[in-house]
Amino acid sequence: MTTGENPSTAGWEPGIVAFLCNWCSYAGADSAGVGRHQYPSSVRIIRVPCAGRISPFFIISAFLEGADGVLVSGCHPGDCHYTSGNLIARRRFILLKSLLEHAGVEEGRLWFTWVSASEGGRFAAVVDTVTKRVRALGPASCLRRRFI
Amino acid sequence: MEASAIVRTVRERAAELLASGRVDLVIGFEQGSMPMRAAPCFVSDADGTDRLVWNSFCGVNLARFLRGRHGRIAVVAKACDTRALVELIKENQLCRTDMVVIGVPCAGMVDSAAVEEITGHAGITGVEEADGRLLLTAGGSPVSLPREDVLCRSCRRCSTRNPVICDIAVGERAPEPEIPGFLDVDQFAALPSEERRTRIEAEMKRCIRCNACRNVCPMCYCVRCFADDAFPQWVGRGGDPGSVMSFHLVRALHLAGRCVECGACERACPTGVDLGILNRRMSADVYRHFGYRPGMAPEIPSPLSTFSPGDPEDFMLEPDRGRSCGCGG
Amino acid sequence: MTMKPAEPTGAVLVIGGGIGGIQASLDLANSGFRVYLLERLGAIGGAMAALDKTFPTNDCSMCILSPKLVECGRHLNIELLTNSELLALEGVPGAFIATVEQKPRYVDIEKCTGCGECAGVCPVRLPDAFNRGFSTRKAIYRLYEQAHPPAYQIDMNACRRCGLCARTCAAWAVDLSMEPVTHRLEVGAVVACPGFETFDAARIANYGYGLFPNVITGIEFERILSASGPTRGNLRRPSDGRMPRRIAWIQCVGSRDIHRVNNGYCSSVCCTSAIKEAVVAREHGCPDLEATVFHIDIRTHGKGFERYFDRARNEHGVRFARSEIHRVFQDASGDLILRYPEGGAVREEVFDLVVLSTGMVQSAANRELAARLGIELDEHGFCVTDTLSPVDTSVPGVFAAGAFTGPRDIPETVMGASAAASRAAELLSRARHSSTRSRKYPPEKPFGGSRPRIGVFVCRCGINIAGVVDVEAVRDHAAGLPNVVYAVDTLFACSQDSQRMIREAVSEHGLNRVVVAACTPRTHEPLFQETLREAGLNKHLFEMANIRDQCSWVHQAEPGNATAKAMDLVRMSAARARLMKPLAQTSVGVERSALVIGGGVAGMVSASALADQGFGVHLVESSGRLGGNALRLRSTLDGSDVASFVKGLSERVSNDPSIDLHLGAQVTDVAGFVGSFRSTVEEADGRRVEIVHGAAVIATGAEPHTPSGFLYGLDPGVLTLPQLEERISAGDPVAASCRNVVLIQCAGSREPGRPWCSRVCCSESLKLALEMLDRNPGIRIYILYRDIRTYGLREKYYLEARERGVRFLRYDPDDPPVIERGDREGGAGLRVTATDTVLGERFTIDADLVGLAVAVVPSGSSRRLAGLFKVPLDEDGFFMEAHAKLRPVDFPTDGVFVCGLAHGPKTIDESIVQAGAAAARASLVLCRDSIEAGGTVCVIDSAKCSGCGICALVCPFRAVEIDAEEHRAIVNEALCKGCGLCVASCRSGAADLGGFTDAEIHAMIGSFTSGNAGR
Amino acid sequence: MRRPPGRGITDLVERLLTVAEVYAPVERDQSVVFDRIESAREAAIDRGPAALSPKNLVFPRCEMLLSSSTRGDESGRAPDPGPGGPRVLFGVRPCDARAIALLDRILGGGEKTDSYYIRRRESLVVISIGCTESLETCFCETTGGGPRSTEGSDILLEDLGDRCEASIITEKGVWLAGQIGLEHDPAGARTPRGPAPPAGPAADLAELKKRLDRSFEDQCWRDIALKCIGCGVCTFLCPACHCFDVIDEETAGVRVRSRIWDSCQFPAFTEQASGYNPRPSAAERFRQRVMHKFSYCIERYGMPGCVGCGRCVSRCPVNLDIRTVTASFLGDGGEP
Repeated sequence: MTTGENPSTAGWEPGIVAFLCNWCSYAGADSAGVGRHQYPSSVRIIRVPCAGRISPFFIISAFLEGADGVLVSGCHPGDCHYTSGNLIARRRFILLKSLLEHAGVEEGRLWFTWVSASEGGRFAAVVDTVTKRVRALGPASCLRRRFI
Repeated sequence: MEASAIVRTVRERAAELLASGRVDLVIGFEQGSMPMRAAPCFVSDADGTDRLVWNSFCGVNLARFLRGRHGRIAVVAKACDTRALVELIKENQLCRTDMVVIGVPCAGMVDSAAVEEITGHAGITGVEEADGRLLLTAGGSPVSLPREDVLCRSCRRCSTRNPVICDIAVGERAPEPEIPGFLDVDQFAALPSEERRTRIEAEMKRCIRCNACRNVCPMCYCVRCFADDAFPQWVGRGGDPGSVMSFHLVRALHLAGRCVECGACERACPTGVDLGILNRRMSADVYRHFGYRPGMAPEIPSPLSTFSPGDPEDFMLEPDRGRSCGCGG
Repeated sequence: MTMKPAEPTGAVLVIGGGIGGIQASLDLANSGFRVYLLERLGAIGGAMAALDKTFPTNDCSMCILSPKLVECGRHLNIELLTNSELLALEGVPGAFIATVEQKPRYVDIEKCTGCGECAGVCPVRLPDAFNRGFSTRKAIYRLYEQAHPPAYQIDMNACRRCGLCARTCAAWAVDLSMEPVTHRLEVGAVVACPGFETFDAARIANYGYGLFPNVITGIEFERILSASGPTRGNLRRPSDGRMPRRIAWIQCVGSRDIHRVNNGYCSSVCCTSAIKEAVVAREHGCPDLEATVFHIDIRTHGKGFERYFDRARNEHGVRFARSEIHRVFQDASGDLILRYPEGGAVREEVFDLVVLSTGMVQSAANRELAARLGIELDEHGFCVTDTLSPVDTSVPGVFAAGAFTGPRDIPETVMGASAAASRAAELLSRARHSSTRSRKYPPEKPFGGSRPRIGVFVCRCGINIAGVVDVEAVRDHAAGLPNVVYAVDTLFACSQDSQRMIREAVSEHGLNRVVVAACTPRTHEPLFQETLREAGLNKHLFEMANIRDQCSWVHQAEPGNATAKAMDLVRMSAARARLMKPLAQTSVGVERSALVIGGGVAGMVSASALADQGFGVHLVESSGRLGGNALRLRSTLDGSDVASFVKGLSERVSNDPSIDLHLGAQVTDVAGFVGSFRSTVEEADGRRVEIVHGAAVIATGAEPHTPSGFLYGLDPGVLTLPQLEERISAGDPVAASCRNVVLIQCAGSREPGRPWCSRVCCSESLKLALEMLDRNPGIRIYILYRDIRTYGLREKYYLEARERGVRFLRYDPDDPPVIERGDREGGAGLRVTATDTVLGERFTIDADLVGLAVAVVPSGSSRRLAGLFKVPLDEDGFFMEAHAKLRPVDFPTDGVFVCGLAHGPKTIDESIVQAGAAAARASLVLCRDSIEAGGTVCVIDSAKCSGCGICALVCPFRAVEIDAEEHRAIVNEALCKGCGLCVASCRSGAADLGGFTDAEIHAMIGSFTSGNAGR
Repeated sequence: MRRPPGRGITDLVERLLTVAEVYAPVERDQSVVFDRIESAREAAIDRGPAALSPKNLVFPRCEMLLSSSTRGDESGRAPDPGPGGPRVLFGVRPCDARAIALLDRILGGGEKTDSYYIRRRESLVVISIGCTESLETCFCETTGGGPRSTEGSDILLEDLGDRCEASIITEKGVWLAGQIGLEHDPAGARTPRGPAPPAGPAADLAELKKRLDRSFEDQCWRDIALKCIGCGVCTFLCPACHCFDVIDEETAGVRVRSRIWDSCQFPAFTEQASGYNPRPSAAERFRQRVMHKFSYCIERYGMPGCVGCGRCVSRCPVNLDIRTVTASFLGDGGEP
């Protein structure tokens, strides 16, 4: 994947919605702040109690409402505050990602990862990677609502 | 067993069940208002069982009609109907003890639109079946077609021809096909993303949101479908293509691990949307990742209600993967 | 029974802010006692905070610890005394006076917002002790990123008193004139969990620690692996920053060593720790990383550890070499050379990094503490406790837990801490709730039908936010949003002034929702929610936008983008706030009695602890007799008299009026939930009685495995260890007159069908061997083993046995010992043949008796009971706790607890500790009048529910059920933890989560874009 | 058997394209729908009846009524101003044209006219082609129409191969004919063209209405609707169905009010805010459809709400055939 900018979208910055579980990944984002890990300003974080709370609707809705990328992050396997929410969610995520990409949402728009409370650096690296990839893809159009 | 013999047996068994009071209702098929049509029918007394038929046009999934009815019900069911029954039992929608399954082996259903296409829309006025062929009267002249050539898309990739649950078996077991795999899915997936998108958008553009796919589906039984819900309105009801696509995406996700691939939705669609293009992706993933085939065993938990520690994780972002390694480049 | 003071003080002093102290504090504070938590350093967290992952689940240490830090830090009844030391303890149990000196922090904890501006300007840089010197910190610093309290502190030894920090701090929190403060605390009891230090590896000069940069200790390696550590989780070796490809672990550095250092004990955790480090290194490092562990024995005796070991070997490719390494050499490139015997020759191998698995030792500070408490220590400085009252110190009223009492891993520490909390609560039960504080709030204003009136408070956080984000612009953006009737910015939203401002704004502007745009809700939401409650608003009408951690701190160079993002976040929060509703809390009554199932030692200890704490107990034992497996034991390895202990305990349990004993009885049905279970007990006479109880403790024990093979059951000379012990205790003449006895270890454990270590057998074998030697000094005893696992302080008996001539012969599990009938004259002799892997020789022993150290296997009743209580079993069939590390006696299902052998193999003292812990945890339920339910819980719209049951299937807490008659899902609010897993699983939109509703999240998603046309 | 359109037709289309936007049946993804064409070659006159009726042109499936910004700026959009110039709907069957005549009476006439409909309808000229063949599903004659019905058409063509014959029916037709030099060919109307195709038995609609009105409370509806799955295929494909819902939607600060097709077969169609539904089951809903078409429409607009195009018959997923239902009411006993 190139990181070169599409000339028609030069200066354009993607809008990315991130759904983070409260106990690990949101805390990881906090750690990124505490550790002053700088990362692109593209991400808008929505806090949920657990990765298991993240319904496919959230992700599809984010694309519908104009997100250029979506990032989902929960606790590493075994760390789930609610025992197994992240693992049940993982099954949902596999299918959702596969389906969206099957339907033509470009690979590189939807990201799943695990970030723990102490991984501030990792969180910043995740946002960095995701932003680069989404930026290279340009604005998303596959699901974005356009009234006719 | 000849088709006519199957019909005779179905009628006899249904009549016995009703006459003996073992069931209050038999759900099966009757001859439709035109050739190449069979319609669901509901028979509640033994005299009415003569209406029952069985032919290559019984494509509707009758599992759809059992929910919400009182009393004991017998259902004339092909393999995919029984697979839907299994999932519905698992999901507390039906009680196994309240149903009698009259199981009929199935060699695939015929796609009447394909027949019309092949016969040049000449007007089919008669149809009979013998030896794996359809003997048609098209535009007044006899035409003979191999059934194999005009099977429904879903039937061509069918993996289960015999009822999974059955109380009364009618006919001889059909030979089970080799599981054909997911060649269609893989071929489609091999296309560039942009082309997949164009193809799927072309399908979705035809959708008129009439809800036939959803309403005919045995597994779509929500009291209120998300698509009709206004608060929150996840998916718009208007015409924006994103919402239409999202409706079908969410429906495919809701059917993941539950879709028995009966093809009823595709047959019902008035504009011929290839709904399998999404649902098959889910079937392939559920089978490959979780080893699950819907409707095959009542005791196996639904794949999205559980997890395995070894579930795939390679789809997830690992920002340090490769980066922190100083020796691999 | 504990002698109880008549009018005790309802407060407890907990010493040590590690995981043990934290657990004890939370257990006590949550069961009606006031707690003073004393910590020597500036923040709590202890050793666990420095770990990367925890074995055997590889959980992130910080992830599981930090919620506890926050809870401890915010608890109304826990007073944190950081930088503090105990000076003296006077008085009697129930009424101590503790004198504590708190050293100055030079930063006001109340004022400091943890922003770190001060450290930014501090000119003094020094090695960071928390990262073991691999990174630097400033003179004004925080112990680690997630430290609690989050306030900074000044290291006055390093400070140059330049005053830059004080001038920079916008919160005026730095105060260089602070003086030490002495507190006189009235407490009824003391729980000491001061932890351990790691052995100073430099004491063994041969390893080159301190000389060779690439020789590091395990804890240093943990810091290198840690994402928040000096290398941000990138595996690098210190000398040249290269990623190591070959890493060696050297075990037993400073442990099991009476020659180089006088530490004859085993540190118990290092083997599994090294395995964890090796596995994680292979995950973090390069794909072909070679990990080699040099060890004496591998001691993976904990629950699930043996599987962990197996996986490390078989799946992760970690190499285990049974060799003691005596010296490490360094070459010119900084690589390290190890020499060790292999197959009769000496092999030389080069490594990039050597990790020394240093043991646990007791510090001088802890010795000093013990002296001030007046408690007795052993030769190594560990606190002396009695095997059969394992958390009691030599001073009544002073209890101890964790590594202070001997090498312990995290769950052992947590259990010990809970058990110590239970002992303190038993002593002080009359004073429960007498010293605690509670808050009173005005009644909530009526809410029904009111239009949203949102107040937005934008925090400047000194310059932390305002230095980057244009706070005025954010405020003005907020003011223009729908339903926002009031928007204001404030210097520090968390200050007391601001709380008053919020309260006044609520009443003045009729606000019915409040949005604070500031820092993270994870730490600050409770504070603002409290303010809302004080203002008469439901606490769920509050929402936070995190414009510090997510904007100003991470986009420092892009003020424009940071401001735009802050506006988006505020807009999203306001969109959500518009839809927020008050969430009701309901109360569920609590029956103040417990059902304890199992009348063995664990069950009896748990029952008597609960009774001593003042609760009613129903003790159900399926056999006709109390005592369980302990009836077969006469004494412990250290000679404690088990028989009289069990006798005494049985009598005490039988005679206690608050314990209702059901012998020969069985639990046949369980209904209800935490606070009000209704269980049916079938009595010995077939009568069925219903028992209402608030909590349940499962202590149904385990069974010895009946071995197959080894001529067991075919030859009277082959016995299991319990049988052998009975024979010895009974003074059996054959046992008394034997010449040769062979004890075979791992007879049924650590093998395919039972891949766990049964933990007790090595010690039991030693106990019997020593006892037989006592009775018959001429006897020759052979112990055939795979690894000798006399972990912790038991190691000294292994030494003793070797000194007294017990022969230890190691066999290979692929070539197990063979027992045949011997042809010796004069009786039924046995012939044992095996290969000694140390010498590589095959040998034959003519034995009079063979003792088989048989596996401990789960009780046959476990599965049935697990079904009744809807609690899980692990893959081996033992009860599976809620969390292997931090909830070792809990289940995911509230109100049900486990202890003793039912949970996994363990020794009698460990069972007693766990039983105490289970009592402590159960008391948390029982001490309350009611359980608060509701709030952030799942709600079902039954009009939309079709009863498919996916919600009930996925719920980890069994909080959702399908009503059989209505055919709809119903949620038990008392059990629901609000994770929302069921909500996202529900296809019908029938389930929703209070506080995180679909509509709220949809509103946030819908307003995330700035709405620029053409975006 | 189908035959391709004669040269006369293609010539005509080419001429139409020079003066107006032309909408004609075209093949899109293997099915025939009405869409704008740029050349005569695109018109798929020979591919059988269109899967979807042409009503989308005057009554779109989704139509924006108004839009606004939620953020106080001017980022909202004005609704679609409608067609700029004349549009020709070419090649419809007489039944579909007849349906437009019904829509005109409902949405475009009387006291309550629908300005959105009228805006689209006024500029539309309808050119139908008389049917020379019928399908099993056709029953226009049962509903009072026929293969050469002129109702709703501005011009009715007869395809005579190398030429076509035109009956110019309305003023609009005259105008358009003038634009393209098409002459009224009254002689053609008398040219014998062989027997008219059979298209369902003629029925006594007055008698049907009478019997339906009598059967409102009859139990038979329950049995008839047993197999109905409550989808909207019949109503959405129907060229005459015209029920709609008005919805508000919002994204990225733009709020839009639109109307979308609705169906009396959907449970939510009559569900009230309280949750009460006066048509709680498929029986009441199916009855409504039949009553509306064969009783209420006749009563109010003087023609049935069904033109016998047969789309609902051929596409009903469960073969719930409205012909069978109406026939059963007209049977001997008067009730099925």
